[in-house]
Amino acid sequence: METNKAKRVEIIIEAPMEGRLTDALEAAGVTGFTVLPVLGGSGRSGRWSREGQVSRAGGMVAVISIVRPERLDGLLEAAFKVVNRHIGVVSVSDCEVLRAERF
Amino acid sequence: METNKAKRVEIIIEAPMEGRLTDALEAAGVTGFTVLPVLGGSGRSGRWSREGQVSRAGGMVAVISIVRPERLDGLLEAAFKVVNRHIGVVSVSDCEVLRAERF
Amino acid sequence: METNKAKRVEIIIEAPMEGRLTDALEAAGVTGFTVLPVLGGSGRSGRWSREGQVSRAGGMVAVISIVRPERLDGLLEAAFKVVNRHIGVVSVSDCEVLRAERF
Amino acid sequence: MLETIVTLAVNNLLSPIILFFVLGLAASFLRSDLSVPEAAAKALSIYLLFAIGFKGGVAVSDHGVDRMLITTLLAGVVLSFAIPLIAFGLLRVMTRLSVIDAAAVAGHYGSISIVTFVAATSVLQSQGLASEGYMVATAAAMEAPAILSALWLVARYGAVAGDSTGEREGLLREILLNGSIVLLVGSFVIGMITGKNGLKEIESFIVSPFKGVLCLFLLDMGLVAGRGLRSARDVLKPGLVAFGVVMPVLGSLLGLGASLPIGLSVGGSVLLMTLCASASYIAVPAAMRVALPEANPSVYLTMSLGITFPFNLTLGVPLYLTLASLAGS
Amino acid sequence: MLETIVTLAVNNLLSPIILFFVLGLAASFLRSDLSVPEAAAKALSIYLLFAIGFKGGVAVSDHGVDRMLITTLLAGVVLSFAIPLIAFGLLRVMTRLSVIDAAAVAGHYGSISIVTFVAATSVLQSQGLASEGYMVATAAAMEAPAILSALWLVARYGAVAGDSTGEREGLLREILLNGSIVLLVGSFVIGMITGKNGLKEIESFIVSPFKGVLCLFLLDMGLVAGRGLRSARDVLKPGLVAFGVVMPVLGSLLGLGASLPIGLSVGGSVLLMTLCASASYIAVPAAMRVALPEANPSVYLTMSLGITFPFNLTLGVPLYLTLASLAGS
Amino acid sequence: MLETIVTLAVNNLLSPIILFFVLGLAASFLRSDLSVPEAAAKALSIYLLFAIGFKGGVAVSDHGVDRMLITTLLAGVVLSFAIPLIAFGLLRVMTRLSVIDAAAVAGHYGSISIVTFVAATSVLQSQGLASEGYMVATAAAMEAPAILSALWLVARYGAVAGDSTGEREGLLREILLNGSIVLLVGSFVIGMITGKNGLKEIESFIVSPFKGVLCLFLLDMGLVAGRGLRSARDVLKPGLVAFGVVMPVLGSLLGLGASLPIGLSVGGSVLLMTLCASASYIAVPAAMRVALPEANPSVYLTMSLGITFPFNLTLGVPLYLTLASLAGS
Ligand SMILES: Nc1ncnc2c1ncn2[C@@H]1O[C@H](COP(=O)(O)O)[C@@H](O)[C@H]1O
Ligand SMILES: Nc1ncnc2c1ncn2[C@@H]1O[C@H](COP(=O)(O)O)[C@@H](O)[C@H]1O
Ligand SMILES: Nc1ncnc2c1ncn2[C@@H]1O[C@H](COP(=O)(O)O)[C@@H](O)[C@H]1O
Ligand code: NA
Ligand code: NA
Ligand code: NA
Repeated sequence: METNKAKRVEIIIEAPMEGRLTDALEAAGVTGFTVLPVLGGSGRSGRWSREGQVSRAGGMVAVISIVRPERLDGLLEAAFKVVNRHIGVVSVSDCEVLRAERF
Repeated sequence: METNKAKRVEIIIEAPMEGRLTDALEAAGVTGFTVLPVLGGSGRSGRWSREGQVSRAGGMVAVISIVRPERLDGLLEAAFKVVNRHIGVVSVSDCEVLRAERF
Repeated sequence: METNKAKRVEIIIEAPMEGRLTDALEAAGVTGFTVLPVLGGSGRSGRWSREGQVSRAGGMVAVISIVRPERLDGLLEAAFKVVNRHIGVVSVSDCEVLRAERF
Repeated sequence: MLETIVTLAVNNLLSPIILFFVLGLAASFLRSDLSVPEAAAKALSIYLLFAIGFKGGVAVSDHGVDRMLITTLLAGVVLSFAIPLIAFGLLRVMTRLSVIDAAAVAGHYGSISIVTFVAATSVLQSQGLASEGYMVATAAAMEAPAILSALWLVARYGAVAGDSTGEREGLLREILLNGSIVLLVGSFVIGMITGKNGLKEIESFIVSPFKGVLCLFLLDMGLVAGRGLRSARDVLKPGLVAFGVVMPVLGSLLGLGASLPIGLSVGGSVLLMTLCASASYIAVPAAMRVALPEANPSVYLTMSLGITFPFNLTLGVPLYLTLASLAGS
Repeated sequence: MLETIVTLAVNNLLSPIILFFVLGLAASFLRSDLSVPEAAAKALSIYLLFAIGFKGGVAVSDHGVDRMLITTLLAGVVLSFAIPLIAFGLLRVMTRLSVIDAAAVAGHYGSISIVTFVAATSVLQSQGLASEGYMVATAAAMEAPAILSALWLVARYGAVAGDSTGEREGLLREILLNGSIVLLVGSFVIGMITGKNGLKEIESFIVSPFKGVLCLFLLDMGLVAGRGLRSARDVLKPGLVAFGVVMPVLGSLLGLGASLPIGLSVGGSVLLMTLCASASYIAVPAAMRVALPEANPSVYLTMSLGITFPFNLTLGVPLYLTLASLAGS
Repeated sequence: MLETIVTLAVNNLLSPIILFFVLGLAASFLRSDLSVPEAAAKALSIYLLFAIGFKGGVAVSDHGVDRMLITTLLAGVVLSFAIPLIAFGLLRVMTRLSVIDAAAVAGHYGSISIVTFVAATSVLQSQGLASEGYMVATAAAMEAPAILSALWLVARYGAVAGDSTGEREGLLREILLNGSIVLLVGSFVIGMITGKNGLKEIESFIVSPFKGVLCLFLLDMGLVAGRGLRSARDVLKPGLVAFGVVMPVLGSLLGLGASLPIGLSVGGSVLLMTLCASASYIAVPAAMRVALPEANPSVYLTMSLGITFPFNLTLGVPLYLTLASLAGS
């Protein structure tokens, strides 16, 4: 199958910041992303779990965006501005996509 | 640790198509995959969120399958047939796996 | 944006083993990981789905950990010991991270 | 008569059920982060289907199965098949939707919205009007046929029929065995089997808290509808909005036309009218994603959940009640 | 006597509880997409444990703690330890399961299914039979010992004991502090402390809607059991199926044998018999995944949820009731 | 007087509500895997907000809006603005928290905990004490102002104000339209509109099962609080713990001081005191993550949920009740 090179960006960020992140992505011209729920995790600020939580404060989400390589920098800059002062992890990996015209 | 090369395929697809996709994967000899829930996202058809939804129509799922490189093409063809007319994103990245005999 | 090389490890493991795995990771000095819920999947032991399940026995979770390359081996060894006798998939891919000082 | 409608409509508008729907709408328009978790919303809908199915079945076991039941079911099936054809014609005239989008929307209007049905039941109750228990079964019977009509319309009007046979294979089974139909029919049958004794055992679960649960469910529907309306503003051309109000009234008249010869009670007529007037937002959208993926979901979801559902909930049901009362007297 | 069983069984089969279980089974056999979200299913099970624990505790606070309570608890613990040994022997004779699989299955039958217990309670209620409140505590006491027997069996029969000590370390605590045991025992103790006054405060939450919630829970169990049976067809060799029916009856007889010298009421005897007859599907499977990962989960889950649970629910409990009545009179 | 407090406190400690909180705490200290799914916990909190908002609104519609209502609301707003300033000063004296951490914690204490409020209501009920229905509205009015005070404190004391304007833009709207405020106020208004008739329709959903639901919710809060305490042990310096007990008492006195001139009933005073004494754990933490991300969440969450919440629940409310009774007589 014909595939094309792209970048897969995965941003794990605090739930209360989700809206700001996705707004920033859209403002940077990134219209494609998917939000996955996160159950819990651990980092420098210790372990946490979403079980039984009512507040959004304690939770995180994972935002995945697949973009053409040339769009990566714009995306990362937008993401960085939001994540900067906040808890969060941004990683990028290479991937190949089907139906590249969609990205 | 000894690891072996493999391919990680990630397919984000509408929830009502999940069964068709996984059936197609199995028909193509891919027996290993994992389905992750998706909270929301954005694409050419706009933003959506699963919150409060009762219908499966509005939701998506992420199907991850790790396969030996030689199985990739079969997998992608099977996936493409299902995804073809539908909303969905298919991406492939290289990975290394432990316990390669399982794939 | 400045990014640094890192490894992204994805471990899909039975829910009852989650605590043992994350304890082992922490014991091996890996303090950063994120746990994602899993809806269902298929493997050598057949298809399964979390819908309607009350017991944790039937479910799995995905644990994602991003580490500096030099920490990978320690992580994999720790993970292997836990996963060894159990159902589960361990895959590693290359990635680039922002804010590398965090890893 | 106008007075009655107005009084009814005002009373209806001030019922907790409607007000919670409005609260949900308002919250989403104001972009509040109020939301009901998906699992909770699904649990609420399971509760509603379980409760109304069971109560319907008990009512039938009480009054016995007769010819009217069969006739009403058949009428429902025929209406569900027929309404999409009318809706399709109207859409092609009133809007610029493509054949595929028009067929998809039409399919929604032939099928039914169970919450609208439940809301109508509770209006009837507050008016002290009884209705036939088997109207629940009619609701179930009307869910699926409209989908077939929509697919037929697409095939008939020569739009992309590019569906691989493999895909279509499982579709019919999927439609008929849709979770909400199975739960509704299953609970109905169990209600029929266990009758009043069964009801007594679970009454305090499915009868007394029912309206409160409905309020929460409508809060959620308001949130979802508002979110849909906000993100689909561009879709809402005037012709479409007009259709979203005209079609339910037209549908209700067809329902009334069917209920009179059958001899349904006024309450029963109102329910059949409401079924015809309402548009699906659970079963049909899911089927359309599989069968007509090219159809734009934001069109049909917005029409069904954002326009027609609120219309029926607020003005439609009181109107149908007035019409049925006039026709019945 | 046969007549009584038959009448009882038929009445039982036509109760809403059983019918909703059958609906769930049927829906999953027909491959309907009906499903209960995981979070909702867990919430239902939390409700059930909370309610029966609390009510049991109130009953004990009402009647006071006596020597019979202690004896019954002890009997339960002994039975939970012993039944797996018998089950293991039977499995080695009746089936071709490996040592590990046989031990894992045996562990399930020594432990208990709380829903079966609840269903039995509701059969007792409909027969107007009282039972000892502390039977709930007995249920809790019987959850864990069987797991230890299963592990002992594996060690004894020389199967892979490859478990690293690190892993086993936390296991015992994990088993004893399993969420369902803690909630059941905790609610029981709270019920004992607050007594009738406490019950009055939350009665309309845990008493009146109980049966309705149970119906929904059994619907879900039917769905899950059906899904399991469908995907584990190959596993179901005749010997295993036979074991799934023989073992509960055998267990119930052991339970009856223990209840007579203790002097339990007929209702209490039925409950102890049901506990012995039922097989775990929450606590033990999770423990087995950790402790005996080599055991095939589809074997023990299918046996417990797909064969023995429906058997107990439909025929088993009426049978145990008949036996206990005969023995008691 | 001491006797009264003690009796009250003991009775309170033995109520099912508290005991379930303790069960949750115990389960998490013992590292049981007992847990309530996130979706279920959110559904419970939606139910509680819906029920108390609605009942408050009905109470107001019953007694009419008067000047006291306005005064009380204003007093609440002023207290919510003022308390963080006091709390901040105290924290700087009693602890070594940084300016940012101290401001964040202070913001939590100015705002309110709705569950503490509900628990106080149920203590009042058991004492047969009435209270003003609009206290619910006061609760809602007190949620947000404290957050602004916290942000002002940070700006005033020159800590990193590095927030980009873009981020701050939406913050105020987000705070005021926070889901729990919208649901509480919305249900309150709907209760006011529909009044007693509305209540009658949904009474058996929001009144009778209320306390049982509250038990489950407190079980969950115990689990979450215990988990937080376990993982934040290092954070809990003696000064902080002392603050977590001193501050609520101080707050309650401020509340009492306000309630006397307004002329609130004893019940109303207790509720205002409880609002002042309690610390937010839903709205404020979420706002702080956005507005003051540098503040350490485990400090403010542990203080609010792990120290002050249990204190208020067990000893605080009985104390405030005693104080209000003394002041009122
Ligand atoms: N190295 C990592 N790999 C994966 N997830 C991480 C990592 N570091 C942090 N996280 C996630 O980000 C959250 C906050 O991290 P921290 O700011 O380090 O406390 C954690 O609870 C994890 O969910
Ligand atoms: N570039 C992308 N990266 C990640 N997810 C995407 C991307 N594009 C689309 N999606 C997901 O696929 C869904 C449908 O996309 P679309 O067909 O473009 O509307 C979106 O709502 C996202 O959840
Ligand atoms: N190749 C694979 N790719 C992705 N997930 C897998 C794969 N193999 C197994 N899994 C996951 O691991 C679970 C257990 O696998 P198994 O031990 O093969 O039955 C499956 O149900 C899947 O959720
Ligand atoms: Na219709
Ligand atoms: Na047993
Ligand atoms: Na306060």
